[in-house]
Amino acid sequence: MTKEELKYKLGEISREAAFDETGEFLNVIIPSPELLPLIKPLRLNKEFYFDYLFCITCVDWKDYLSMVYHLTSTLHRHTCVVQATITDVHCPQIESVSGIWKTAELNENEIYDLFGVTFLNHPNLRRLFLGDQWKGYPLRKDYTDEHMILL
Amino acid sequence: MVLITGYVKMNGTEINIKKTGFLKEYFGTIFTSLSSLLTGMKLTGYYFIHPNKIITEQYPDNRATLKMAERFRGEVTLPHNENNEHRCNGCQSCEIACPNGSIKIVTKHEISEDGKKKKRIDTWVYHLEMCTFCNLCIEACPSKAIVMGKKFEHSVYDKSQLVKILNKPGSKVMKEAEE
Amino acid sequence: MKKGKEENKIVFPGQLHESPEGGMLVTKLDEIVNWARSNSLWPLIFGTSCCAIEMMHAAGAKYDWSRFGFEVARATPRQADLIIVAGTIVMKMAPVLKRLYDQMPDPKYVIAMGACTISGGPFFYNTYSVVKGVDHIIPVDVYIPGCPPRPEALLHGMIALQEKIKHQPVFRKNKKEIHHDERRIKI
Amino acid sequence: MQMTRKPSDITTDAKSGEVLHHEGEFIINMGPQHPATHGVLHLKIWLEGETIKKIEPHLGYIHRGIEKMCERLSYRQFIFSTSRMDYLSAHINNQACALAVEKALGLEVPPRAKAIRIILAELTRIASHELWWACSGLDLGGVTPFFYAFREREAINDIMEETCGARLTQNFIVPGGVMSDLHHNFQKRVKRVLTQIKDNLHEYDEILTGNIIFQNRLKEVGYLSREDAISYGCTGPAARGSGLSCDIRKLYPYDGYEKLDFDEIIFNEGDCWARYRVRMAEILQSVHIIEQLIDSIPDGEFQAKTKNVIKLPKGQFYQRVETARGELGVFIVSDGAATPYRCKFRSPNFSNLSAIPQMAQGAKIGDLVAIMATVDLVIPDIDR
Repeated sequence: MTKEELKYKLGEISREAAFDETGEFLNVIIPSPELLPLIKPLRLNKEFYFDYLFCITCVDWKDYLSMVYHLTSTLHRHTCVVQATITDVHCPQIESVSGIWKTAELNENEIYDLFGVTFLNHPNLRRLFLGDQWKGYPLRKDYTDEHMILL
Repeated sequence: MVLITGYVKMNGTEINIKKTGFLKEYFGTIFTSLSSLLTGMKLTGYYFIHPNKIITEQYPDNRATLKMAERFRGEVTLPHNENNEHRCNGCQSCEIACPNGSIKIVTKHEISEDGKKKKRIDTWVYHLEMCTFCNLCIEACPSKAIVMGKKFEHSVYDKSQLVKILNKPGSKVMKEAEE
Repeated sequence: MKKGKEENKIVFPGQLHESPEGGMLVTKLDEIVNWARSNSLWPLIFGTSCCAIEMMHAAGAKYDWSRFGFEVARATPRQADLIIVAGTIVMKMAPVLKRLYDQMPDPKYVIAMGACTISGGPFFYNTYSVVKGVDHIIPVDVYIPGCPPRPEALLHGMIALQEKIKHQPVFRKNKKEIHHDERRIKI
Repeated sequence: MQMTRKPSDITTDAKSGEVLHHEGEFIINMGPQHPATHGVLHLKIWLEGETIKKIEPHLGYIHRGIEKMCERLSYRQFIFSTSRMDYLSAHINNQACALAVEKALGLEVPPRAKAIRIILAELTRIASHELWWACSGLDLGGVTPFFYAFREREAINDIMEETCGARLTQNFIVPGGVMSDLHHNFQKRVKRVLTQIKDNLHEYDEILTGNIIFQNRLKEVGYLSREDAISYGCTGPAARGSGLSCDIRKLYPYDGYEKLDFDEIIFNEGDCWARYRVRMAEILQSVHIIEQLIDSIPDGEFQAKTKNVIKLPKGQFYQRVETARGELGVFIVSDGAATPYRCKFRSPNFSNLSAIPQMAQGAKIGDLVAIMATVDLVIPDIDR
């Protein structure tokens, strides 16, 4: 499916979706509660069939966080990027997608560890890298640490 | 796809025993595994009786003949000529280019004969213990003052010996390298 | 033995008094023990990252560290007397390394291999989880800089460690170690 | 490995009341210092007798915060730090970063630089697979393969040293090309190494591949279906052994791979033996790729002209390459400054690791070593 077709079809599913076509892929920007209603048809619908989640990450934009999901289809070979905006920086929460793609389970643990985003309905949410004693979320922009010597 | 590596030949020895009986299968397995093991050991034996194929390098004994490659990155050096002059004019490009801060250049101001104030290096500190030999400082140097040395035997008993001052005492900058 | 006391003591004729390096027999015994120790260093493999690959190269066919008696690389601290720390040590790994070091039988030696181990190296600045040098956790005998060091450089460091072991006191009463820091390594 | 066995019937968590384990169940901690994990991986394994019930990976024993570090490094500098992630394919990691920067800048790389990059990348891939072969033999109890594979690795490392200046972490790639031109000996030595590899590959088969004991330890062990491979996001030889076509060099070609003739190796069995055969065949494909290029490296510049301080335009850029272990993605979020705003490395090993619990489900504890050997993990790449 080309970018335009994807954009048209996705606009039908989610009314609140905004689109950004400047980059290589089609970017779909949605608020965080809209994530599951949008992403479930993307996986299950035969015409989209985004079965391959190849990159999940989070970006800290200081006044909001955005979760970035890179999706592709092994059947149709089209790609799209879903960006879910989380406005609550102090207690960020979003639905887990680990029920849809199994790769999300460890990746969401990583994001919970480094950004502090809580994933609802995640089977085993734990701090993957740093351990439970660690204070703060290092990849946030406002993170400070006495061990971190800046060059 | 299978044809391109040589294991087609080996596939012939794969276990292919029909259910003919327990004993036959039992001893057949032992036989095939032993034979495939011996195939490997034959090769080891081949190298055992061909000592000219040994590639082992006699390291501490061959130090006189051991030459590093031309581009080998051993350590950052600041070459001086016979008049105790180097080419570094203290522009600090290498310090900015270094990704992990292993170069620190302390500069001072010197007044030359014609009364002008000029920036000169005071100490050229090189942290060998942090250097990753990424070559970015050498690429960044506009006056080609620093080069990669070939020495790689840097082992020390004390960490503080790894912090090096590269400019020799009393050294000056070369005339043609100024500014 | 304090030097000042010895000077004030009255020396009776016929009394044995120890030479500063220990007696003849003890010195020779020292040499034998140190010769045996230095030529059978069994390393504990502690490779966490890139330096471990160069360590494997040193064990491989071309460099072959078994020429020096290092080849019995062990994965358990109980059977090792040398730990080659090859790779970055992070905060989460530091207690594990300390524990492994404590489990090793005496005498034990430590080689810090590579920039990350010596000082944090490329991860000294701007990172939050890296230990800035393994000598914050365990005492280090030989430092081998490089990122990663060549296998020859590792061999050089290990020969330097052998050199150090050959000069350490075992039975000698004089426990003052020779200052290796001032000595240049020569092989 | 430490072994713990609880005498009581069912042990529950004091706080949540959750069942931790039953009687007859072992919990074994494999790692963080275990010779078969190739680094510092900690796997918590629930066992019933010898059968694996559940595996939980505990990571972070080499988490160095490279992503945070990259936020303060310039685009020229941040390339070097990625060689420390997957150090066995350091050159390909550098290539990914440089390609991401070039894609954002719209920079055209000279054809000579492209050819040099591909040759070095394929040499890296061969060297990486050699090391994998050596270590998988070592893990499964054979020490001899180690010495044979390191012979060829040394030959490749010597080429790397002569041209790039370093053996393992080369840092030879800069945005817009490569750091310096090829060494005059390069072509001669590469050809010699290629013939050496082709001549010696039969030795590999004689020692390890043809060994029935080794084959039996890999066959029908660690099955991963194609659907699971997709769902777990597996890439590289681990996924191609399950019949998933995922070679980035074929699907999204970069640096001129589209002009080259090579096959994507796919096996459908999905077991350890399939993954083993994928890698062995990939060595020959890499040899084939280098053979096509080595005599026809185009003349010209080896580096495109770039500004001293590289600033990327605002936006998000994703570049993927095929490393020796699978798809490496470099995701750069730029706000127009000289340093990345956020830098994410999608590492192949992280996804491949997440599939290990699935592969090892119901297998014996001894088979876990075979599974980990054929998935070929590099732990610093997982933790970054």
